[in-house]
Amino acid sequence: MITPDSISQHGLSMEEYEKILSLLGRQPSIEELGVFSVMWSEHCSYKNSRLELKKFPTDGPKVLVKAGEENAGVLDLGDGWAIAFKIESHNHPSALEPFQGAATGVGGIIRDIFTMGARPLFLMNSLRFGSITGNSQRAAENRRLFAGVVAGIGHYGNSIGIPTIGGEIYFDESYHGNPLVNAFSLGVLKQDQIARGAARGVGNLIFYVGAQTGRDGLAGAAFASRELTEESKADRPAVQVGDPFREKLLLEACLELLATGSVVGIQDMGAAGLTCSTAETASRGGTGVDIDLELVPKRSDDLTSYELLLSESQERMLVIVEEGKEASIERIFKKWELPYAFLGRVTGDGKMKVRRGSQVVVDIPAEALTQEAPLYRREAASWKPPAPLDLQTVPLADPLLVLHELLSYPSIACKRWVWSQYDQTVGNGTVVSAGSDAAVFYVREANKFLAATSDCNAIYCSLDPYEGAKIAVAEAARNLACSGALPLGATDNLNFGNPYKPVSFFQLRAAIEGIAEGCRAFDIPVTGGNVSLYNESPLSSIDPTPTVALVGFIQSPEEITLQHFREPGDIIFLLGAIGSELGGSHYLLVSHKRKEGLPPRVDLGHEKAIHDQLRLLVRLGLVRSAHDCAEGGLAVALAESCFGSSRALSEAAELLGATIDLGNEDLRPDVALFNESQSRLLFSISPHTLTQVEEHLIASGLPFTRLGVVTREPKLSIQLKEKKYQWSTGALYQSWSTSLATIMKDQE
Amino acid sequence: MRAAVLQFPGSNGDYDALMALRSFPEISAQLIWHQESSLDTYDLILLPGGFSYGDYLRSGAIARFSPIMQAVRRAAEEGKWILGICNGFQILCEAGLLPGVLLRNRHLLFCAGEQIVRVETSNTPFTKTISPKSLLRLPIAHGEGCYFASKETLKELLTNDQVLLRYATAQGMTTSEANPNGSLENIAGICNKERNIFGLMPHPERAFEELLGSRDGRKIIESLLASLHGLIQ
Amino acid sequence: MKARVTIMPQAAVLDPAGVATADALKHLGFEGVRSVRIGKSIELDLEHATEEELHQACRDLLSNPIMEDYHLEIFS
Amino acid sequence: MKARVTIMPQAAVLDPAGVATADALKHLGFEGVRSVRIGKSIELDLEHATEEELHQACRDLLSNPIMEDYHLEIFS
Ligand SMILES: Nc1ncnc2c1ncn2[C@@H]1O[C@H](COP(=O)(O)OP(=O)(O)O)[C@@H](O)[C@H]1O
Ligand SMILES: [Mg+2]
Repeated sequence: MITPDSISQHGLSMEEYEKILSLLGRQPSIEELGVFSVMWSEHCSYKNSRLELKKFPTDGPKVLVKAGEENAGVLDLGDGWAIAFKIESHNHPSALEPFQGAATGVGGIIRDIFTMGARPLFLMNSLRFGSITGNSQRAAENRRLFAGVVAGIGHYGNSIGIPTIGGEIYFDESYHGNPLVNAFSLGVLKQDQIARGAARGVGNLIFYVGAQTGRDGLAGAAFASRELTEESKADRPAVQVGDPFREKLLLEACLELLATGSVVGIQDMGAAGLTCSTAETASRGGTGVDIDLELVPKRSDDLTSYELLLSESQERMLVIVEEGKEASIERIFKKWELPYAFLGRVTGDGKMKVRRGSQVVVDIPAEALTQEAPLYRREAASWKPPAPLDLQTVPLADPLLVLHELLSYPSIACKRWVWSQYDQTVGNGTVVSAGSDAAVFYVREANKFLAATSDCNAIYCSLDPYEGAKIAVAEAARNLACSGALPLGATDNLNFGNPYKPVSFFQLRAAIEGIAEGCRAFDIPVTGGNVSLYNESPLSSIDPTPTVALVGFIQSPEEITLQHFREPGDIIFLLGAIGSELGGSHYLLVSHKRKEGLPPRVDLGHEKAIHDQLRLLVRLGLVRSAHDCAEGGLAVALAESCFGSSRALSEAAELLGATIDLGNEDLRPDVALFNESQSRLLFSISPHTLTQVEEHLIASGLPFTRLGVVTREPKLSIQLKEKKYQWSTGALYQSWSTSLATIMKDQE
Repeated sequence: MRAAVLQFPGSNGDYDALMALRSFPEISAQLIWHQESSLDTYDLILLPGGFSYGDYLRSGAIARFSPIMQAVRRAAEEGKWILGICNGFQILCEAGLLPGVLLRNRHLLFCAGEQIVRVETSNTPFTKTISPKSLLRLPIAHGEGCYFASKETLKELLTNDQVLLRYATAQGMTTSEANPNGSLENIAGICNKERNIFGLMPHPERAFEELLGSRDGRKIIESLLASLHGLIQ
Repeated sequence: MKARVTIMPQAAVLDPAGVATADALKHLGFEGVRSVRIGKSIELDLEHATEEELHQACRDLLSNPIMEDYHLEIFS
Repeated sequence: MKARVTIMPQAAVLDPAGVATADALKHLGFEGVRSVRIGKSIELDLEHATEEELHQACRDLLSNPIMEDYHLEIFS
């Protein structure tokens, strides 16, 4: 019996229930109610965000599959090759069980890529945790989550043999109790082999392949679309456990299946499992499906129809096979020792029909679940910009200490403790992995070089979501430029609080508009992404975190550029202005415990001109190193450039120094050294090309400063008017490189 | 030289190994599925890295029962060269073709990065053309790479000059800081008494071109090629 | 005092290691393998601890209560 | 038939997880932690198998005699 209680337990509103009644013309069964509830959840239907997502630019000459059409967008890579990439969140499962939550997040995004027919080539991840420093219970809890998430990501990627080559991690109190775990994957495929998630051809066969169904993550999609409360922790479903071994078999089997040409449609069973995959394939194919739950491979026989429909067991796929071709398909399932079953057929009546033996348990028009899902435009709070920072209220901290504090602050410190747990080199394509601005990967089969990065400064977004989101795109593009790459496309993960809170909805809308603006400025399409709402810690919503991952193209291996200074005597330039904006800066946060002010502004046209100028110099072979200025400003960027790429695990990094003169800038030293104004990057050149480089820079009309020179002596010295600040790069390196490992050693 | 790269369910270094071997014009290399039963036509049998059968019970424990392992055993007895990399090393130990075991890394974390290893002896076909004490830069990536053997076994290994590689610093010192996983005496790779089976934790197949950061992995294959010529002459 | 804690994955939770081992046993010729579950066995040797303290340790440290059940035996 | 196999690392073998757990217990306030050893507990549910066959499986597959000892209990 359907009661008001069961309706609200399913996260459906009364109006939504009315709509179900009118769509069906009768009362739904409990199974049908479950099906509607997950299909109309935020996670599957994007009911609170879809109208806003339409603002993204999604077209472009290179777009082969657009955002929203399939599991992941596909872009033309040239010469008949294409790439599929996407980012996806697993925030709530990771809050409950960090290791498995993160691991299954990685497993999910890998499936989204090979569902497109692409072989996944590499992974990245974007993570946020509460503060991990200190002896408090909270810090210990955040360390536990951090350690578990990193180990879980490593476990899945390392086992399946896909290298994890980049990402980003920030720590901030706003994520206490609600960490963010966003995983990215990119794969390569032949353009004529793009697989579709559609059930086409009446009479074709529907196969289930992969792990057996259990009670895992029951109604997880609905769960992810709610706030985490103490109660939700109590009524939680069985924790999903990832099985990378099974997924590896599934991956190889699916690519082999798709190569036969007998598969007309394929869809992973992710959120809302069997329900979502059948409803979506039918809806995309304009067809219906008729399946029998009795045939589903099960872990235990007492699973109810409701549970079978809504289970989120991992490592499962739905495959639609051309009638008559089943023998060749089954041979592949058997070779890879995968459980499989023939569940039913594609029908022409547009219905999602599910039987259990002879009994019909679900009979719903597929379009009712997808096309007819409710769409809302929530109320957005009105907004006024934060007050600009009053510098008078900021006491001048000693820059000599501040630089050490910033470099050892976990968000800025070296992330080796993390990436040494990730296999970065399996696959023989990793050219530059974690530790420089963007990761660079050689797609051997296509003979192309790609760069990838993900970025989001959530402090900026919390102070000004529109400007902050624009900056996320600008910064990602800047990282690509510093690696020698031209942006190709974007994928985004929108991590926000409860959309019913007007402030959260405003943030979501403004961030989408900011990303859209940013992507238009760089002339790149958004090829897909993910929305994660209801990210609430016990205290409040998380800082809005619209993570942007960009993929770029590098024309030739000679143009791959690293952030580290190369040779003593090389000349260092700053491209862009010296800047003066301290609002929302890490200096303010770390040294003054203040998260306030107006974050830096970005002029996207100017930003792009800066990138184009750098790329021009790179193309001419003039750039020896390039690094963007981000958190911690110029001083941090300079220090990091001195650190050299430390290669072997047992080998100290080669340290260089730099002698810098900022001239007669009339700025407070903290402002000059640590401001986070945008559109700035450092690069170094060989002295004999100086005139050539300067001619180019002058001709560009862009602001630039010749800052100084790289030195063999490992000292960073910065002259500002008559005052000189000097640090030992060895000591700076010590602060930066040992911080995370030291904090994590105190774990437990 | 004819080389077979074995593929177990869960192997993931198979294509890397194939690619590395095929970068030598004088090698013809092929993938061999674990269900096959013959390896008669090959000079070198390579067990690649990965996580065969999920490495679930113990790394390599389930793979050693694969049908192809009978053929590996026969090939070993015939004196053919067998090279086990990472998970391949673990399988060879589990199968008893190499002494000892690989335990979970001492610090309990997976560890990946570039590692320096010191070559300890030239007295094997795998290291014939590498002078002892020379250093190689090779990637590592493993969670269970801590080599362990009983006192007696270790003594035998040392007496018979069976330790081929040790983890070392850039100066060639085998210090504990240079040891990424806590392995006994910094051992990174060993051979059997007959010297035709070599197991190592680092990944030479990921270090075969400048683009990937190191070419040092080639030296092992070059050694084998030189040894092969020695055999034929 | 000596104690042993046996920690097993909860019935509803997937145990990939158990599944792989069950398959391996079948390959080895065992027929009718219905299930294999793999957990941990922890042997503790302590100077002193109350039973309640040990239960506490089982819940807080040794097992992961959202996925595992534990069983405590105290020997002396 | 149901059986349980308990597999423990041999005394001479490093058990870093056991050491780490012992340290964590000390942090939790347990005094006089003499040792913690962590092994596996495997529950088998089979249609039929002889005791000898099970011992065989323990030796060949479930444990590695170089580093582990096993203990087999058969329940029914
Ligand atoms: N923030 C976003 N920006 C652009 N596209 C999005 C975003 N969120 C979701 N999409 C697109 O909507 C489609 C459905 O996504 P999703 O429901 O997350 O798929 P899945 O269930 O496979 O994870 C995908 O094509 C995805 O890329
Ligand atoms: Mg999907």
